[in-house]
Amino acid sequence: MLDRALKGSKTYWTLVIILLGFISAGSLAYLHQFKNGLGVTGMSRDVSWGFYISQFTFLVGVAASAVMLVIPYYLHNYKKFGRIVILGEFLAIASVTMCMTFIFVDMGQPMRILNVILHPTPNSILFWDAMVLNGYLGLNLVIGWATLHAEKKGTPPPAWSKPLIYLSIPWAVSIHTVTAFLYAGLPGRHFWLTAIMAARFLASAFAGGPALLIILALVLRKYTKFDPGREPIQSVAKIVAYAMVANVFFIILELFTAFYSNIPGHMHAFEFLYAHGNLVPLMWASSVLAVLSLILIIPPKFRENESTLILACISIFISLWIDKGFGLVIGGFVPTPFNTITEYWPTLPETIITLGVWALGFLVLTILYKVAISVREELGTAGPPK
Amino acid sequence: MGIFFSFFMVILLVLIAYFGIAAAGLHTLFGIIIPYAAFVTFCIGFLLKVIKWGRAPVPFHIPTTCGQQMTLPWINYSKLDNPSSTSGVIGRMILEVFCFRSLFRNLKTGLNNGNISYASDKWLWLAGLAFHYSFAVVLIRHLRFFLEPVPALINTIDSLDGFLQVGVPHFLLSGGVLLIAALYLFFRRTSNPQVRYISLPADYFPLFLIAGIALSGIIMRYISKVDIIKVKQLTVSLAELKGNAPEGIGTIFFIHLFLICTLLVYFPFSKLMHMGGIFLSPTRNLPNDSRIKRHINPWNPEVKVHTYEAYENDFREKMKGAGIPVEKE
Amino acid sequence: MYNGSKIIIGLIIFLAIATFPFYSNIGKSAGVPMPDTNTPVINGLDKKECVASAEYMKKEHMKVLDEWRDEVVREGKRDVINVGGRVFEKSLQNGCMQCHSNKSRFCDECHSYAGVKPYCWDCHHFKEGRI
Amino acid sequence: MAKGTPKPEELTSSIDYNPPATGWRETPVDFKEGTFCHGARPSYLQDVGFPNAREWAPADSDWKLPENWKEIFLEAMGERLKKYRSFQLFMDICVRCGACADKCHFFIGTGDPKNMPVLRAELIRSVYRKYFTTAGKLLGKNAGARELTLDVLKELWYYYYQCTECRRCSVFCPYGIDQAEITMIVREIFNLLGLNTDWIAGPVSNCYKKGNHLGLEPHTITSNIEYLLDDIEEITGIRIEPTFNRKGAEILFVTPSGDLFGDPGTYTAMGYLMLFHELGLDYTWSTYASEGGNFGFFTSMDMAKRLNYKKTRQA
Amino acid sequence: MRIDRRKFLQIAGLSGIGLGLSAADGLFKGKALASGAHSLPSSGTRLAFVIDVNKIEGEDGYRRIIEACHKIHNVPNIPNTKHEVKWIWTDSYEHSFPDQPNEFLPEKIKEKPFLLLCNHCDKPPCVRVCPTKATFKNPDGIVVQDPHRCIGCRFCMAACPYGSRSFNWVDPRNYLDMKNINPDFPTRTMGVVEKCTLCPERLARGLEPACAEASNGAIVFGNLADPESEVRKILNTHYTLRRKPEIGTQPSIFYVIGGGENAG
Repeated sequence: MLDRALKGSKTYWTLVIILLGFISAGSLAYLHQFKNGLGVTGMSRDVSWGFYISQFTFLVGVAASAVMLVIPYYLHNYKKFGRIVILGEFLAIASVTMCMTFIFVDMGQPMRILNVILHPTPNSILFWDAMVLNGYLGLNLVIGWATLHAEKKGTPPPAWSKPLIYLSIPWAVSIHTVTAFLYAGLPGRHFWLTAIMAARFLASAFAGGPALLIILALVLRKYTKFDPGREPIQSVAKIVAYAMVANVFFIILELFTAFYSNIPGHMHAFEFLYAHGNLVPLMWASSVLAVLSLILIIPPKFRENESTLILACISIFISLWIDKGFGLVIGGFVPTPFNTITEYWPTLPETIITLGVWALGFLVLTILYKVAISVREELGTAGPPK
Repeated sequence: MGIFFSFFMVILLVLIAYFGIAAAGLHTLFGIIIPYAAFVTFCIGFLLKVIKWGRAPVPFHIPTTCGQQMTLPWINYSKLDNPSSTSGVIGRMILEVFCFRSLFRNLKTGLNNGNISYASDKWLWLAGLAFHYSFAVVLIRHLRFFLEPVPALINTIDSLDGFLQVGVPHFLLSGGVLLIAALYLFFRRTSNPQVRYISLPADYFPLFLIAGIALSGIIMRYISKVDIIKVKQLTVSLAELKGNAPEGIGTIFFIHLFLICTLLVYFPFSKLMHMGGIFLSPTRNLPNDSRIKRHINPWNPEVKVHTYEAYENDFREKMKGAGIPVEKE
Repeated sequence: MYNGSKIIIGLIIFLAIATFPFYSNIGKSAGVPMPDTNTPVINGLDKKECVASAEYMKKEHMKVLDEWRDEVVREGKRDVINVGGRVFEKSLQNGCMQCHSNKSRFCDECHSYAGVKPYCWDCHHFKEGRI
Repeated sequence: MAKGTPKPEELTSSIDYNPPATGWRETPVDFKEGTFCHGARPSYLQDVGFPNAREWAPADSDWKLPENWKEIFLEAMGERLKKYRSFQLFMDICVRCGACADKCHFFIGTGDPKNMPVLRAELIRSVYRKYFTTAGKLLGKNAGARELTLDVLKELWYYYYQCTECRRCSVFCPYGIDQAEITMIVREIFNLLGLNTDWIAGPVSNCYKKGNHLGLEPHTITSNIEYLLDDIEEITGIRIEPTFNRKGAEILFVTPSGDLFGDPGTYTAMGYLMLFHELGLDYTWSTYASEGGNFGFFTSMDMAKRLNYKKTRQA
Repeated sequence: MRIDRRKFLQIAGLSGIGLGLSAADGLFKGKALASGAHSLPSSGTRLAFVIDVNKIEGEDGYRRIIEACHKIHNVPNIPNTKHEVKWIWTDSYEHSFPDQPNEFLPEKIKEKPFLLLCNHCDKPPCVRVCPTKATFKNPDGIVVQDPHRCIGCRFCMAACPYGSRSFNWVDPRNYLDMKNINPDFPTRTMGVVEKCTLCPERLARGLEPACAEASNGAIVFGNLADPESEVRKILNTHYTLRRKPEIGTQPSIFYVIGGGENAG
C-alpha cells in the first residue's frame, strides 16, 4: 500500500517537497543545537522546559482524540464514522511521531535515550509516558494499517485487530492521563499541582483533536476525491462542542480555586499569564477565541453551517494550541520556585526545529492520508456515502 | 531442506578455525595464506564469472515492461518502468540497485473464502534493504582496520553507527541490524511454506555464514575481546602485502576471519553473484526501444523460409480465382 | 565479449573498490603503536604492577573503567585497590593517569590507530606533564 | 467439456497453496487431466521441418524419444547457455527469495508449487547445476543438482508448457529473472526432441504455410473481407475497395488473423477499413503475411516472418 | 538493604506524594516512627548541614564559601544568568522562603543573603521523577546525580521545588579556565544536569564538604541519625528553618536564623 504514496498529483508532490524543505531546515537547526547545546534555545535554568515539551503536551492530546471516533464506531456501532475513523487513527500516528520527535530534540544527551529502557524506572512518570506513547503508536499503526489493508483486499479486518481496537480505547485515555501526571505530581509547582489536570487534558484533547480532524476532513474534501459525507462531520462537531464546553468550564474551576482561596502560589501563574508576562496577548487571544468558538459551535444554526463550523474549529484549535502548547507549560515554570519571574520566548533555531518537527508530522500525515485515499479511490469508496 | 546440513557446515568451519589456531597454532595459514587465497579467488572468480556472462550475447531485446510504452508524444509514458532511453535505464537500474524497487512492489496472494485476494507485502523488501545496507556499513566501518591513518570519514561513520551510547564499547547498530536481518530472512525462509519449499542448502548456508560472521564479530567486540592493536597490525600488513601474523590475538578473531574467507571463496560460485548479475540482467538494463531501433540477433542464423514464390505456387489458382494479383501467370 | 566496454568498465570499478585497502596505504608506512609506560612515576617503581595484567587491561580497560564508574558514583564503593602494597584509586583521573601521565602516548595513540573515540575526555581531563 | 464449465468458487475451493510434505525433487510429476495439451501431430512439425516428428501422447509412458535424447538435450542446453546471456545469468543468480512465487497465474490457479516461477526455473536449474557447474558435479544434491532422467524430462515438459510467457514474474523479481525467456529456450530444446503441443505446432505450421495461424487460404481471406465490405455498405452506403498483395502500396497492413474470421474481431476489422478509407491511406492487405501475432515462440519462425515482411514491402 | 530502599522508592513513586507529613516532627522529637516508610536508614546515616546564617562574615564570607565549592568542582562561571550553573549560591529571605512571607521581618534578616544548595531531601521529588535512575539517593542520604547516566530530559529540574539543579545548556569548558581547573575533579559535558554532590570524594578521605570547611564553622556538617552528632546538638538547642517543609520533601539543610544564644 505504501507505494500509493509514491504516485500523486502535482499538488501532492508540491506539498511533500515543501514539507521536506521545512524538515531539512529543522534538521540543520537541530544539528546546530546538537553541536552548541540546548543553550541555542530560549530555555533557561528556571524555565527548563519550553516550546518542545509544550508542543509535545499539546500533540499528545491530538493523538488521544482518535478515540473519539473509535468509541462511537467500534463500541456503539455508529456506522457513519466508518469513513473517517481511519483519519483519526492516522492522525494519531502522525501526532505520536511528533510527540516522540519533540522529546528527542529536547534531550540534552539524545545518544543516551535508550537509558530509559535499559534502566527502567517505574517510579518515573516519564518512563511510563515513553511506554504508553510507544504502545499507542504501535497500536494505531497496526490497527490503522491492518483495517485499511483488509478494506483493500476486500476481506473483513483480521480477528486479532478487534481486541487491539478495544485496547486502544483505554490506551488513548492513558497517554493523556500519564502526560498530565508528568505535571500534576510535582510538588512546589502550584500551577500544575491540581487534581483536575488530567481531566482538563482530556477535555481539551477531545475538543482540539476532533476540531483538527474536521478541518482536515474538509480540506481533504476540497482537494481530493475523499468525502466522508456531512453527517459524520456534524457528529464530530457535537463532540467538539461538548468537550470545549467542559474544557472552558474546567479552566473556570481552576480560576475560582486560585483566586477565591487567595493563595498566592495558586494565583501567581494566572497573574503572570493574564496580567503581566510576555504571554499576556497570546493568552487573552486564546481566551477570546475560546469564547468565540463556543458562540460558533453551540447554536445548531452555526454548527450546521460548514463555513461557520470551520471557523469555530480553527478558533478552538488555535485557542487550545496557545493554552496547552504554550501557556500551560511555560506558565508553570515562569513563576520560579523563588517567586521570581524569568521570562521565556523561543529563539529562532528553536522555532525552526519546532516547525521542522511539525512538518515531519504533517509529512507522515500526508503520506498516510494519501495511501488511505488512494486505496479508497481504487475501491470506489472515496466519494460521499450513498 | 538442507537447514541442518548448512548449519553443520558452518559449525564445521568454526571448528576448523578453532582447532587450527587453538590446537595447531597455524597463525600464518589462517591469518595470511587463507585470506590472500580467498581474496584472490574472490576477485578472479568474480571477474571470470562476469566475463563468462559477457561472452554470451543478448539475442532477445525484451526488457520487462511495467508501464505504458513510449508511443506518441502526447501520451505520458512510464519513463522508469518502460524506459525508452539510456537515461531511463540508468534511473531504473539505480532504483533497482539502491532501493530494491522490484521487491517494493511485492504482493501476497491469498485465498479468502474462495476469493483470491492480493495483499501488500513489503517485509522482504524491508529486511532485504536492512540486510544489504547494514552489511555495507559494516564493510565500510571495517576499513578502519585496513587504513592507517584512519580517514576522518570512517571515524564519522563509526561514531554515527555507535550513536546510541549503549554498552562499553558502544554498541554498533549496523552489526545488530545485520544479525537481526539475517535471522529474519532465515525465519522467513522457514516459516513461509512456499519459500521453505523452494529453499536449498545454498540458501541456508550463506545466511548461516553471514549470521556467523556477524555473531563472531559481535562476540569479539563485546564479550570475548581480542587485542585490537594486533588485529590491525595483521590487517594492515595484509593490505601492505607484507603479511605477518602476530600471535596472541585471540581465537575468535581467526574464526571470524575464516568465516569471511569462506564467504569470499564461496561468493563467485554461488547465488551471491547476484551482486554482479543484477547489472547484467537484460530484462532490466535494456531500453524498450525495439519499435524505434532494429535489433539484430548477434548470431543471426540462416533459416529456411517459405518464400512468396513458394506461397504463390501453393495457392496460384485460388489466388487467381479471388482476383488477387499474382507474379507468375 | 558482447557489450564488452561497459562490462570491463564495471569490472574495473569492482576491482578498484575491492582492492582499495591495498593501494590506498601505499606510501603511508604505518608504525605500530605500543602503549608507552615511560613516565617518571612508573620509572620510579620497583615493581611495575598495575591493577591487572597488561594483557587483560589491553582488552578490558574500558570495562574496568565502566565498572569503577558505577561502583564509585552509584554505589559509593570508593574502596581502593591494593596491589602488592601499592594503592590505586578507582578513578581515571586520580587513578590511572597518576602513573600513566602520558595521555597522548598511552591512550590517544592506540585509540586513533584503532579508530576509537571514547567520550571519557568530554568530562574528565588531563593536564600533560602534571606529575 | 462435457461436465460443463465449473464456477470460480468450485475452482478456487480446491486450491491449496501449501506445498506437499515431500520435497519437490522427491515429488513425482502427475499429469493431471486438463492441464496439458496433446502432443504435436507429425505433419505440423514436418511442415516446418522440425526433427523427430511422430505420433505420441504426453500421458503415455513411452514418449518414443530418440535414443540419444539426453545428449541432444544437454548439447542443446550447453549451446544455448553460450548463445543467451539471459539463460546463463538466470541459471546463476536466482536467490530463491520467493517474490515471484505467488505471481504466476498457473500457480494461483492450481496451487501446484512447481508452477511457482522460481521452482519451474529450478527444474531446469537443477539440471544445469548437475552438468554445467563444478559444484553441482562434485556435491550433487547438496548443491541443488539432479540427474536428467526421463521423469525429469517429462516433468520439465509438463511444467514448461504451463507458462503463457506473460512475464509477470519478471516484474517482481529483484534481478528481473524472466521465466518467459527460460520457457522459450527450454521449449526450443524440446522442439529438437519433437516434443511440442498440437495447439502450438498447428498455428505455427499454418502461419508458415498459409500466412496466418487460422490457416485461411488467400481466397478465403478476400471473400471474408468482401462480406465485411458488404455489411459496411449496408450500414453506411459507402463501398470500400481495398487491394490485396498490390505492389507499390505505401503501407502493408497486417492484423491478427482472428479479425478476418471471428466476432468480435471482425468488427475491429470493419473499423479499420472505414478509418483507412476515411483517411485515404495508400495501403494494401497481404494474404501471404496475414498474421499480426507471432506464433513462432521460437526463433526460426521469427526470422521467416521478418523475411516475408521485407519481401512484400519490396513487391 | 539497598534493594528494600529501591522497592520503597518505587512504591512511593507509584502511590503518589503525601505519605506522612509528620516525618519532620518525628525527626525533631528524635523518635523513630513505627511506619518503615519514615524511619531513618538502618545504616544509621543521614547527612545534613546546619547553616548558621549569622556566623558567615559579610560578603567575603559568602564568596569564600561559594568559591571553595565551585573551584574544586570545576563549576563554570557563566555570565548569562539563563545558562548559569550553580551548586551553592545566595538569595534573599523572600526568595528562599517564599512560602513563609513576613513583611515585618527584621531588616537584618530581610537583607541577609541565605546560602542555597541542594537540600538532599529525604523524600526527593527529583529522584522520584528521573526516568533513568541517573539521580538517586544513596544510603548516606545524599541525593546523587550521575552525569554518566543522565539523558538531559530535565524532568528533575521541573520537579525540584528549590531550583537546586542546573543544566549544562552550553559546553561548560568554554567558561572554565582550563589551565587552572582542579585536576582531580572532572568537568561536566553539555546536556546533563548537575548539582551539589555533598563532596563524597572529600568525605571518603575523611574531610568535610568544601563549603563547611571554608565556612569557619558557620556550616556544620553531620549525621542526623546520630543523636550525639553536632548537628543534632544544634537542632536541639536552636530554632531552625527549612525551605518549603509543607511539601513533604524533608530537606536536610537547616537554617539557624536568630542566633543560637537567643533561641536556646
